[in-house]
Order: sequence, then structure tokens, then C-alpha cells
Amino acid sequence: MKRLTIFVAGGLVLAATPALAQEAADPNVEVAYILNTLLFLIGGFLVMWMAAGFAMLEAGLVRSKNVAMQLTKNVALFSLAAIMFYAIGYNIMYPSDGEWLVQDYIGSPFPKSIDDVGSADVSGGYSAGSDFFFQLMFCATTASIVSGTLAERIKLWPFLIFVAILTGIIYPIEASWEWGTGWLDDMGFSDFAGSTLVHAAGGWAALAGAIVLGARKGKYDEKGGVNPMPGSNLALATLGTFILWLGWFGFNGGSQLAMGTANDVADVSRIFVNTNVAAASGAIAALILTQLLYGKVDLTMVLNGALAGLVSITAEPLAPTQLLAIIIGSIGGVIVVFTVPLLDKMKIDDVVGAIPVHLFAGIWGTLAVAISAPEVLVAQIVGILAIGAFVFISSLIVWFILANSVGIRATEEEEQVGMDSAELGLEAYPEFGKGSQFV
Amino acid sequence: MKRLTIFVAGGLVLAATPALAQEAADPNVEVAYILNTLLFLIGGFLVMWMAAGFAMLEAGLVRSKNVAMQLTKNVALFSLAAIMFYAIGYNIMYPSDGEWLVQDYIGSPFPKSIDDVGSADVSGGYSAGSDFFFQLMFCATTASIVSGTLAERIKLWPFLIFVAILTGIIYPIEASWEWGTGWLDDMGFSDFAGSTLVHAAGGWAALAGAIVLGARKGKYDEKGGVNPMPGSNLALATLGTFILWLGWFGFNGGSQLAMGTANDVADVSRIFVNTNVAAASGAIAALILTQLLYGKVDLTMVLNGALAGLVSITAEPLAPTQLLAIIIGSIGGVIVVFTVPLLDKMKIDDVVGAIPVHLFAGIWGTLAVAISAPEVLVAQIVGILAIGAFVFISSLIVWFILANSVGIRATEEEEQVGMDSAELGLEAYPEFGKGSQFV
Amino acid sequence: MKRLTIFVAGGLVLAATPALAQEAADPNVEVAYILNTLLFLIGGFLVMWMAAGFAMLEAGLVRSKNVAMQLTKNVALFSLAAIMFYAIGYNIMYPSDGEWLVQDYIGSPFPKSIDDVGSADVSGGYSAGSDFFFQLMFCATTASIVSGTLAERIKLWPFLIFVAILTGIIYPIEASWEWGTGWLDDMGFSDFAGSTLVHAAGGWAALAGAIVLGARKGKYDEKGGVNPMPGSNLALATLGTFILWLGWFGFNGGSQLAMGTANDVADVSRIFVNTNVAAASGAIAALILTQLLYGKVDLTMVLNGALAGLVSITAEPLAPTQLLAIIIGSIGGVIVVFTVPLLDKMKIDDVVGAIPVHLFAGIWGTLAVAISAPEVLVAQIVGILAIGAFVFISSLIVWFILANSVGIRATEEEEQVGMDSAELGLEAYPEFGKGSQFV
Amino acid sequence: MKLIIAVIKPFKLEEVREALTGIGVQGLMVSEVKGYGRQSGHTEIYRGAEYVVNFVPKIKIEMVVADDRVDQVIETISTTARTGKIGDGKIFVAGVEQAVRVRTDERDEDAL
Amino acid sequence: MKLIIAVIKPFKLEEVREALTGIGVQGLMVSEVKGYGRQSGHTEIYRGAEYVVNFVPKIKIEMVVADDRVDQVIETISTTARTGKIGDGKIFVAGVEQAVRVRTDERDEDAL
Amino acid sequence: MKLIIAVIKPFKLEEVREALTGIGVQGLMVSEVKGYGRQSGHTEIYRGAEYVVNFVPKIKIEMVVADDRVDQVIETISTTARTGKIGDGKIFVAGVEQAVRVRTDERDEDAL
Ligand SMILES: Nc1ncnc2c1ncn2[C@@H]1O[C@H](COP(=O)(O)OP(=O)(O)O)[C@@H](O)[C@H]1O
Ligand SMILES: Nc1ncnc2c1ncn2[C@@H]1O[C@H](COP(=O)(O)OP(=O)(O)O)[C@@H](O)[C@H]1O
Ligand SMILES: Nc1ncnc2c1ncn2[C@@H]1O[C@H](COP(=O)(O)OP(=O)(O)O)[C@@H](O)[C@H]1O
Repeated sequence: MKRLTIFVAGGLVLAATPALAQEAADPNVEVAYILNTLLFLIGGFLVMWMAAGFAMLEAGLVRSKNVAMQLTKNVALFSLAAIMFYAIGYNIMYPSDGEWLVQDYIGSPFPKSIDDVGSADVSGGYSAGSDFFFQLMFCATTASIVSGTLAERIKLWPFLIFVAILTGIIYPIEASWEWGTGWLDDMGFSDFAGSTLVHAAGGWAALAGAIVLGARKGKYDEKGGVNPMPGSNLALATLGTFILWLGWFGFNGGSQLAMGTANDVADVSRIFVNTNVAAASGAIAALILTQLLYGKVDLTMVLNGALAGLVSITAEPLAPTQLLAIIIGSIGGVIVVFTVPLLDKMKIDDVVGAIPVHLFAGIWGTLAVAISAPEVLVAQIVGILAIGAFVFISSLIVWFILANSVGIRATEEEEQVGMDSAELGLEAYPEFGKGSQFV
Repeated sequence: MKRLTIFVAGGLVLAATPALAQEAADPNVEVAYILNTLLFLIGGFLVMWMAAGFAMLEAGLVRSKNVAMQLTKNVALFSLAAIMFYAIGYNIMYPSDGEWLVQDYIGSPFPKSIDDVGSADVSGGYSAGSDFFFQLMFCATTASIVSGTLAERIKLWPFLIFVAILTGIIYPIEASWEWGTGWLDDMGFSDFAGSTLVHAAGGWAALAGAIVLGARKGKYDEKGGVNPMPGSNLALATLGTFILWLGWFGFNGGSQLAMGTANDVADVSRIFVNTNVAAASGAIAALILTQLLYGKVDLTMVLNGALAGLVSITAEPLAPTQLLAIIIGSIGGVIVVFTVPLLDKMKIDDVVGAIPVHLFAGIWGTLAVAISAPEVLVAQIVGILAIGAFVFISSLIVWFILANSVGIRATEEEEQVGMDSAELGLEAYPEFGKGSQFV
Repeated sequence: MKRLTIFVAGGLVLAATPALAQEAADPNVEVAYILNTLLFLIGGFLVMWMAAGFAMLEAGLVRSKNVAMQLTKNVALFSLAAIMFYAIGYNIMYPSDGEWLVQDYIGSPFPKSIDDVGSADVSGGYSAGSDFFFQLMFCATTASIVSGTLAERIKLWPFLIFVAILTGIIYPIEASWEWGTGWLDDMGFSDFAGSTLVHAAGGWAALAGAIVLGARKGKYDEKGGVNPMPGSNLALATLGTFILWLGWFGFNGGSQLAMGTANDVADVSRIFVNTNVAAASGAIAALILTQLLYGKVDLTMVLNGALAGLVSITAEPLAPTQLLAIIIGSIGGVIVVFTVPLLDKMKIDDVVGAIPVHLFAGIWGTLAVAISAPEVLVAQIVGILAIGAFVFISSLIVWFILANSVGIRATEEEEQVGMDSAELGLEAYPEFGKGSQFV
Repeated sequence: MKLIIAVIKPFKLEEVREALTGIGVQGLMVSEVKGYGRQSGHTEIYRGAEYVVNFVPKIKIEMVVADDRVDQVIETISTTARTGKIGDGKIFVAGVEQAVRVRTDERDEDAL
Repeated sequence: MKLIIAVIKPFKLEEVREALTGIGVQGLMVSEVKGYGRQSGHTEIYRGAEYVVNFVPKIKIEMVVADDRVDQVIETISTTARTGKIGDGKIFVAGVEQAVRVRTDERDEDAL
Repeated sequence: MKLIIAVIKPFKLEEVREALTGIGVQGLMVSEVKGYGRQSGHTEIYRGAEYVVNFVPKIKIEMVVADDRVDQVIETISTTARTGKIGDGKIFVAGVEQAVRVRTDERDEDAL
């Protein structure tokens, strides 16, 4: 896979340099090592920031009686991901040769250690710790996607159990197929920063959960009517979207994986430009489309549109020209506007629109790679299907087991009073209006 | 102009290095290229973050019935700027030789392409894509300034049409006079990071809009009384201010345009220090002054004061000592405290105080350059007047045409129920109090 | 002290290079200079961002009638710190040889100048301006800690007077003992990024203030009952926590103080990883513990837990393995859950839990250094006691003088109507519910 | 005419409103109140401190109806709002002497 | 004494209050309510789903006045609050038996 | 039965509630109102502009009690809520004809 070969190549070249690295090292190799590592660190903290973005976006789109719970879930899932990915996930995702349990399909789980203090291996091209840090954030993102869809009705602990399994096992396995140089990578599948590996995967897990969990009480009535349950704080939702937009420069830009050469940093620049304009055009597409369809702009759709634009460009943010990036992003925005109501028709209750944004736009983005590289089309389809099937089915099984053991759904009364009072015994906004409880 | 000459100089030096760049390139030239580009990328994402800052600041300072609209405008204007600046703005602003329509006054509009994948031109000194990314953010900032002033009464679409013209044509033209090495640059005008080119320009466009649009109903009564319409969420307004403060390090620091030498990075450090202390002293000045004038501190003025401090130091954040930066910033804070009520006396309704902060402090900052470099005084005055006249008059014309064609003002009833319900059919805080609608 | 010796060492080595720096300079020395400086700049703006984190955390945890005041205090204290640290603090903290008033105990106060424009001294290893910028942010952080504890009842101006003394004198003196290569450094005390120097110090100052100030009216009743006064906006509190989490990468990572070698950047990576996982495990520990103790999760404790994890790892974020970092962080989370109610039992009213998070976890973190380096145990204890005694007693004296001169406490009625209406004459959320005023 | 004041559990509002529309009630006013009553008094824990929750969120419905509608309205509200659990709420009836429709200046029964 | 309850459109509050002060009304209480009536029932679209808006934000004004003031107060409110458009609101009058000014313990008319 | 409406200063609520519970009042409703009265009219400054604050936040307590409790309740509220400063509030009493406890369908005095 493009990303890794860069590496391996790099690795080979560098292999020339003596073992006990930096002292003797060719100064430029060391500078490249520093700059590559720096890219991971900056990219990593920007993607970490996306965790706050998801938290704000979701807190803004749920009703106030469920805000504290949504915040709790977001803090907890990010924390849990950090621990699970360290404990088993990272090594399942990046098995060294001989560390596969099932060659190219399943890596072996155990904590992988990073460089010891003060002993960088310059021949690696970048610091192992910075790579771990960067990759962890992608794992956490996958989990963040799930929490939004299932908001306002799922119990805290069963949700967290699922998160542990998703971040410790499901995500690392499917991601290893491509980024761990597994079978999809061999096959030529291309997913630069994770339209499928991260976003569609999160979307599939969310979809499985939504099906097992069912819709919020009162969301859909017998006669097929849909009762909107407006988000309680669109300022937060907008803030969350801007945070995600910012974090995405780290998400896509960092996925260049190297900044030690002029070409790499120029490519990172190109990625920044394409990522930004894809988000912008996704937002504009939703802006115009909601005006045309509904006679007025829907801010929540515009926010989803920007995110869909970002997801769409994530599979290939480098190759497209700005014009192509605009087209890819706009189509992402269009997808959201049409599929949000579609899900409602299917009575699949996705509170924040995560499935249209991450799953549907993720699939589109993965296919769109073929616009720049037609030869990969088949591999793209195989990858979309294989990862979709694996994540969806395994998630479905986990959700099903949880539903039939501990149970995943809050009682009707808990749902009525809200998860905050029911499960946390507090309120996010104790002094503000209680509109959510009646209108 | 200082910035550009650095470049040109750099360019010349580098010109020595062979065409097919990095392979053969002198390692330090390549490292400098990477570091210069990195400064643009970091600076760029920090300035992009300012778009969120404006959104939060404005959302916090409008009444809750207009919050969703204000958020919509901010997301939309940033997105629109990205597309317009790509489509025509960037090339109007940075015409290569022979690309001027009117030499040194108006560049020719067409999309400019950035480096192809994996083919950096090291002799450029930095990646074209990173420069585009960085410059785009300044263009978007100019538009962000306008939305705040005109809040709570302007219709969405006419506003967006103006934004398209401002970011695609008006800003690029006036900015080209200086940063595109046009006539003002030749003349010796100095505006390091855009006190005039960005902030005052945005302020002039806002002022023109406020005049054509008129004040909010009920803001000013016959007997010259002013009815404050307090912002709905000062926590958001404060968050927005902190975001802008953070982003400003990218705004001013990135405008050093180079980080490839020890001197450049030391200068960037100096800029960070001065930028921070100017903001701090602007805030403190407003804090003390509101206490003295009104017998109590006004948080909204303190926030405006910090921003005015930032705008004031933006024209020359490098040359001043910290002490001078403190003086320049404090005066910015003082200007705000005195000019906010002044505008009210003139019945110019600036909802968030953008005109005092960006226009008045911007002019002050531009003049203050002469404290460090007296020889530029005349050029500064010419620049302030020329850009002021051009942006104000062209904006006035555009607003006037819009007002007399599609119309720019919401109806009285729409204004009463709020732009959110009227134009978007939703509310930003559906469950919280509705105080805005009566008290 | 480890940090400084690196330096001095570095300095010596570099001393070899000719005086009139970069032209002649060994390219790698210059590149190292740039990268070291860059680390300070990135670290610095990330820590500056923490000021926004504290503002949001505190604004979210106070009742709405005190939100605007809390925001005002946070903006003002950060601004004041910038000016005081420049005017006297920085030089008191980092006296050059011969600049000590009392050798190794008290430096002499006067503004220290940073590099002139375009004249970097490469032999310094990093730009003086970037160091000033980075160190300033630590000083401001110390003050931010205090504002949360004393919220909802302390008057604005006396609080700001204390902040000026804390940031200008108290913090710089105690910090000079270690980071200014004073007596604690000579003694072998080790505090990598400031568990004691910054966090515990802030906590001690807050504790002194809380004692002199007394609890909020109605917080504790005669019969030893505790009346919770729930925070008004947990979404803001969570946002603040995420901001702090992000900023902490700059706080701890930047404290490596160098990025010019592969080893340094690999260490920074290791610090990022440990910092993140310590925060995560602090949050998880609080999550599990509140569930076990109270039968339900308390979001505010989870947020405090994450911060306590961060404070705990701050004294030594480099040496521990991830597993050890997890243990250190979790214990931080446990400490918070047990000490928050403990303070209430002692009728010490800490509105946001800053004392458990910064003081108690800070002490723990400082002791935990001995896990990696047993030999420092004694020095750690001496450092904790010495700095604790100095900061607590000097703060107590200042608070006492203020209380008995200008007075520090709002009147009962001001407290009842809230600091916002009473001292600022405005409201943070004028349109939302007024629940705070009755339930 | 009578003013009927009903305090009910928030989540019952939609049902009650529909039921009232069903029997031809043409207008009403809804507001949020904090209720104190037998249901009050459960304890919560916040940051480790236990405290008693005295006030429970309730919805107050006010409507003015013609005298002959009163019993039916009471009947409708109390059956729809009833869950049998403590805290279901109360219905009160008071006399109203005049009513005016602002738009048309219609009076009394015509104004309802 | 009578308790006058007026439901009006929010943006009319300031005008009505001024008019009432003008005729010497010395005190009143204002609260936010959600109104249901003829005006209700328009539809909105949120994220592509249509729904009916049943409740409209209204302002409720309550004041106790001496019997002889009632007609004038009604007159004043209804003329000031009238826009002629549906949803202008209602005015109701009920009897009040006692009034107390807490500060002074004055009673009845003196307490108003 | 009587409906007692009391408008008090917000910070007095907890005291008043306790006092009422003390004398055996079993239930009541609390809501936020904006009050206009003699206390109104102080000026504030926002962004340099002076303006008059007409509405003061108040708490409205409503409770229905048996006729023979009325005087005691009034007494309790007015003594507890009194600070002697302007704006202490008012207490009004109106007649109630019926009361129903939704949960049990108990009527009148039994329903309180
Ligand atoms: N005497 C009263 N006057 C006014 N409101 C009352 C009275 N008694 C109860 N309420 C209201 O009715 C609600 C339910 O009453 P409560 O005693 O809790 O349960 P139940 O009605 O099932 O006995 C209370 O929350 C309060 O708002
Ligand atoms: N019978 C009623 N009892 C109490 N409030 C009413 C009643 N009828 C109407 N209202 C209030 O008056 C408001 C306006 O009434 P509506 O029927 O919408 O318009 P109009 O008064 O112009 O006919 C409603 O929103 C509701 O709050
Ligand atoms: N006639 C009235 N009807 C209804 N509420 C009233 C009336 N007069 C006063 N109030 C309420 O009582 C509150 C206190 O009254 P005010 O005149 O300010 O002080 P005081 O009661 O001490 O004279 C007012 O804010 C208002 O809410």
C-alpha cells in the first residue's frame, strides 16, 4: 500500500546507515527522522482534538436531558480506546513479520513497546512512539462515530463494553488488512487516511448497533410519521464541526506519514488544500440543496455536509486537483442531504447523522479513489465489501450478545426522564429550560 | 515590501540550485524549504481555527433567536471563501509577471495550480500549496469580520453573495497592491500581517453594510436612547476570543513567511511574544477603563479589548520591544472602549463591535508601524486611505445594488421572531429560555 | 536539574561554534536551533490554549449567575500574568549568574530582553523569545488553578491583585529554585514539567485563599450537611477538559526542551504517549470508582479524574513505560474521587475541585518520580515540603492582608444575586433559565 | 367559565394535549414548573455529597373553558395523565368572570 | 380585586407594559408560556422530516388590580396587543379575595 | 379551598418552602417570573449604553390549601419572605371550586 511502501523504501535506504544511529548518522537522515516524527506528533494532537469535536457535535445534537450522558460517553470511549489500543490493538493492527496469528488476516495481541528513553532508532525513519500516538487517534475516531448514532437510549456500560471490543479487536483486525500490510494491501486496495478503514467501519458498527437497539421512543409513529427531536445546542454542534474540520488536517495530512523531504511536505500541503476545499464544498452543497428542497437552509445538514465532504476526500486527499476535490466533496454533501431522511424512512434512528456522514460518504470516498486511479476500482469494491461485511457482522454479533445478556437499552421511563437523570443522576444544564421534556 | 523581498532574495539565492530540485539539492536548501512550508501549514491551520473563533464570538454576542443563523453564516462564509479564493481570488492577489490586467492594480482572475504530487520545486523556498492554504485563511478572515456587524437583521443569501464578491474580488485586489507586490508595496507601505489589508478592510466592508442595512429595530429610539440587546451566551463569546487569540499566533507568526533560518525562527518567536502581550494589554486596558468609566468591568469590552490589542500589533508584530507592544496593544483596547458607544451615537449598529476592533484598531496599528519605522508614515497614510476608499466604496456599491434588487434586510416580523425561526425554521437552543423574545 | 543540564551541556558544545552565528554556523547546529525553538513555539501555543480550557471548565462548573465573572477572571488573570511575568517574573525565575539577590533562592526582578530582530544566537541552542513564550504559559497556568477554587464569592479586583503577586513574585521565586537552577535543582529534586512547581503550587495558593475566604453561603449547613451547587453547563466543563488534555501535550512534551536530535524527538513522542494514557486512565479510574461508590458515574469526577491523571504524570512523563503511566494516572483519578468529598468534610469549599486535581495529584505525581528514580525520593519530599510551605504561607499572608484591607469577599446579597449582576452588571446567559437562583 | 389548572408529569403533555383537542378544547397555555409534593424528597449524589431533591419538574396546563365543559375536561386530563405512580399531579378549578379575544375583541364564551 | 391574566405575542410585551404603566398599573408578573390555539399547527422541516408545531411561544402577564380598574386594563391590553393576526391572545379575569404586600404587611387594595 | 399565589425574591424560596413544609403544606408549584413593580427601574450599562431594567427576576409560588389554612399560610410566607427591602413581593388569594388528585381521583380537600 502506497503509505507503507514509502516506508519500506525509506526503511531500506536508511538501513544503509549504521545501527547505533544518530551519533554516526548522516545529518539529513536524522533531520528527516525528526521531521517525520514531528508530522506524527502534530497530526496526532490534531486528531486527538477531534475527540473533543465529536463530543461537542453530539452534545449539541442530543436533547438537553441526554447531554451529560453523551459527554460522559465521549470522554470514556476516548480513554478506553487509549488503553485497549495499547494493550492489544496496536499489535493486532501492525504485526511484525511472524506476529500474525492468521497470516495477513489476524495479528497477535500484546502490548508493543516503543523506543526506550533517549534511544531513537534513526533507521526507522520516524519514532515508534509518535506512530503509536498517531495511529491510536484513528482507532479512537472509529469509536467516536458510534456514540452519536446510538445516543439518547443506549445504556452507558454496555456501550463501553462494545467500545472496548471495537477499539481492541474489530478495528485493529480490519485495519491490519490494509495498513498492517495484510491481504487488502497486497491486493492493491487504496485508502489513504481511512474513508473505509476508519469512517465506514465506524459507520457499520453504528448501523449494527442502531438496528439491534431500535429507535428512540416516539421518534417514528405508526402512520410512518417522523417526529424530529431537535438538538439542544447548535452552537456546540457547530463548534464540534469546526473542531473536526481542524483536526482533519492532521488526519489526512499526517497520513502522508513523512515530512522529511521537500516532496513529502509539498504533498502534505496539497492534502491540506484538498481537505479544506472538500469540506467547504460539502457544506455549500448541503446549503444549496436544503434551500432548494425545503425552501430553507438546515444548519444541521450544512454541518453534516462539511463532515461528509471531509470523509469523502479522506480516501485520496493527495491525487485530486482542487477542482476534483470540490466535486468529490460536494457529492459527499449531496449524499448526506438525501440519505438522512432515507434512514428515517427505514426507521433507523441515527441521532446525529453519523451513518450518512461516515458510512455512506465513506463508501463514496473510497470509490472516488478510482477517479484518480481507475486500476484500483475492483480492489476498492472488494475492500468496501470485505471490511463492511466483517465490521457489520462482528458488531452485530457483539451487540446481539450484549442485548441478550446485560441488555443495552434504557427503560422507557429512563428514556423519558433522560439518560442524565436516570443513569448519571445529574443534569448538563440544571438551570436552563426543560423544553426537551415537553415540546 | 519586507515580506516579499525576503522571498525574492531567497528566490535568487536558491535560483543557483539546479532545476530538478531536491535529489540534487543542497540539503540545507531542502530543509529550509520543508521548514518554511511547515510554518505555512501550522500558521494556516491556526488561522483556519480563527473561523471557529469568529463563529463562537458572534454566536455568543447575538440574542438566542438569531444564533443558528449566525452560525450558518459563519460556516457558509468560510466555505464560500475557500471556493472563491481558489477560483479567482488567489490569482488576482498574486499575479505573476504579465498576469496583471492593470499593472500593479488589478490581477487577472483564474485558478492557479499548486505543485503536482511529489514534485516540489525546492528553488521556490516553500511549497506553493502551503502558501495558498495560508493566504486563503486571511481572505476568509476578512469575510468573518463582516458577518458580526450585520447580525440579527441581514438575510442569509444576499449576505453570502456579498461574501463571494468580497473574497473573490474586493479583498484580492486590495491585497495585491501590497502582498501581490503592487503599487502600495512599491511605495513602501508596510503591513506585516494585515492590520489594514485584512482587518481594516473587513471593517470597511462591514461599515458600508451597516450603513445600507440600518440598525436593528428598537436598537435606537427617537429620543436618542440606545437599547442594549445583550448577547445570549458570554461563555461562547469568551471561547471565541480565546480561539482568535490562539489563531493569531499563526496569523502574525506565519506572516514571517520563513522558518528555515535561525534568524527567521527567532523572529517568529519574537512575534509570538509581542502578539501575546499586545492582546493581554488590550484586555487589561479595557478592564481598567470600563471600571473607571462605568464603575464596573464589562466583559464584552474586555474581550473586544484583547482582540483590538491583537489587531493593533498585526501591522508590525516583529520590530517592537515587548514594552512597545504593550503600549500599542493598550491603546487598541482604549480605542474600543471609546468607539463602541461612539458608533451607537452615530446610530451605526455594529452587533459585535467588529468596526471598533478591526477597523479603528486596524488603522491605529497601521499607523503605529511608524513608531518603529518613521520613514513609512506617509506610505502608511496613503495605504490606509487608498484601501479604505477602495473597499468602502466598492462594498457600498455592492450592498446598494443588493439592497435595491434582491433586498438585504429581513422584514420587521422576521426580525421580531428572530432569523432562526424566520429563515431557518429551527432554533439554536430550542429547550432553553426564550428571554430574548421579551426582555 | 536534568532539563537545564541538557542545556548547559548543549550550550558548551555549541560554544565551539563561532560567535556571529548562523552564516558560518554548522548547518546542523542551526537546524537544531530551529527545531528546538519550534518545539517551544508549538508547546507554547498549546499551553496558551489551556487558558481557554480553564476558562471553559470553570465557567461550566459554576452556577450561571457567576459565569460571566468566572470568564472575566480567566481572561484577566491570563493577561495579567503575561504582563507581570515580562515585567519582573521571568528574570526572578531565570537569573543569570550574578543576577541572584539571594544566591539560589531569590533572583533579581527586571524585564529581560529577548533576541533582537534578525539576530539569533545559534549557540544558545534555541531562541530566547520562544523560551520566554513557553515559560510564560506555565506561570499563567499556576494562576488559572486558583480562580476555580475561589469562584462564586471572591471579588474581582482583590483576586487580580493576588494574581499579580502570584505570577510576578511567588511563582517565579519557587520555580527558580528548580528550573532557575536554584537550591532544589542542586539538591537533585526532579519535576519534569511541574507537578509541584506549577500544579501543586497553584493548588497551595488556592487552598490558602479558600481558607481565608471561607465557603459559599449555604454550601455547608450546621448539621454537617453539604449542599451541592451543580455546575451550570457540563458541556463547557467537558470542552474545557478536552482543551486542557490537548494543551498538556505542549505542557509535558515541550518540557523536553529540545527537538533537535532524533533522541529528543523520540523522547517527546514517548512523553505524548504517556501523557495521553495517564489522562485516559485517570478518567477511567474515576468512571469505575464513582460507579462502585455511588452506584452511578459522576461526569464531573470523570473530568477531574482525567486532569488528575495528567497532573500525576507531569513530574515524570518520560521515564515510565505506558503500563507505569497507566498506574500513575489511575491513582491520580482515585485520589480525586476520595479527596473531593474529604475537602467538603473539612468545609473547604473548592468549587471546581482544583485542590484535589492540582495539589493532591501533584504531590502524588512528584513522589511517583521516585518509582523510576528511587534515588530522588528524599529530594522529592524536600521539594514538595519546601515549595508547599513557601507558596502556602506567602499566599496566606497576601490573602490575609487583602482580606483585612480592601476585603476579598462579596457581600451576602451580592453572593445571592450572583457575581455577574452584582459586580459586572450583566449576565452570561440573559435569556436562559434562572434555575440557579432557586433550585 | 372556569380556569382549569392541571399539573402533570412532563412526558404526559403530548398525550393530554391530544386528548383535549380530541374533546374540542381549542386553546391552552403550558408552562414549566418545579413541583413539590409527596413525590419529592429522593436523594442524589453530586461529587460525593448526598442531597435531597425537593423539586420535581412538572408541566402546568392552564385553560379556560365553559362551565358545561369542566367535568369532561377534568375527566379527560385525569384519565390520560394517570400512571398510578406517585407524582401524577393535580387538577384545580377556579371561576373566571370575563374572557376577551384580543384579535377580535369577542367576549366570554365566544372568546375561548 | 381581580386577577387579570393576559396571553400575548412576545414582541408585544414591551408596548403593553408601557401602556399599563401609563394608566397607572403599578405591578405585574410576566412569564413565558407555550400557547396552543388556532394559531398552532403550521409545519416545519428538520433534517428532512416534516412535523407539526403545536406550541407557539407566548407571554403571560398576570396582575391584580382593583375592581374599578378592570375595564380600563382590559381595554388597554387588548388595544395595544392587537395586531389583527391570528394568535394575538386572550385576556381572562378572575376574582381575588385577599392581597398582601410582604414588605409592609399592607393588605388588599393598599397592597397592589 | 383557596389558591394562594405568592411572588417572592428568588433567594428566599428555600426558606419559605421549609417554613411551609413546617406548617404542614403538602404540595406546591414554583415557577420563575419576571416581576415589574416599585423595585423596577434601576439602570445598567452595557457596552457603554445606559438602559433601564424594568423586570426583576422573581419566584412565583402557587398552592391550593383548605380555607382554614389560609391565614396561617399567608402569615408564614410573609414573615419568612420579608427582608423589609423593596421588592419583597406579594401574596394573593383566590377561590378554588374543585381539586382532583390525578393518581387516585380523590377530590377536593382529600386531593391537596
Ligand atoms: N396543594 C397543592 N397546590 C398546588 N400544587 C400541588 C399541591 N399538591 C401537589 N401539587 C402539585 O402536584 C404535583 C404532584 O403531587 P404529589 O403529592 O407529588 O403526588 P400525588 O399528586 O400523586 O400525590 C406536585 O409536584 C406539585 O407540583
Ligand atoms: N381557552 C383558552 N384558555 C387558555 N389560553 C388560551 C385559550 N385559548 C387560547 N389561549 C391562548 O391564547 C393564544 C392565542 O389563541 P389563538 O386561538 O391561537 O389565536 P386567537 O386568540 O387570535 O384566536 C394561544 O396560543 C393560547 O396560549
Ligand atoms: N398588582 C400586582 N399584581 C401582580 N404582581 C404584582 C403586583 N404588584 C407587584 N407585583 C409583584 O411583586 C413584586 C414586588 O413588588 P414591588 O412593587 O417591586 O415591591 P414591594 O412589593 O416591596 O412594594 C413585583 O416584582 C411583581 O412581580
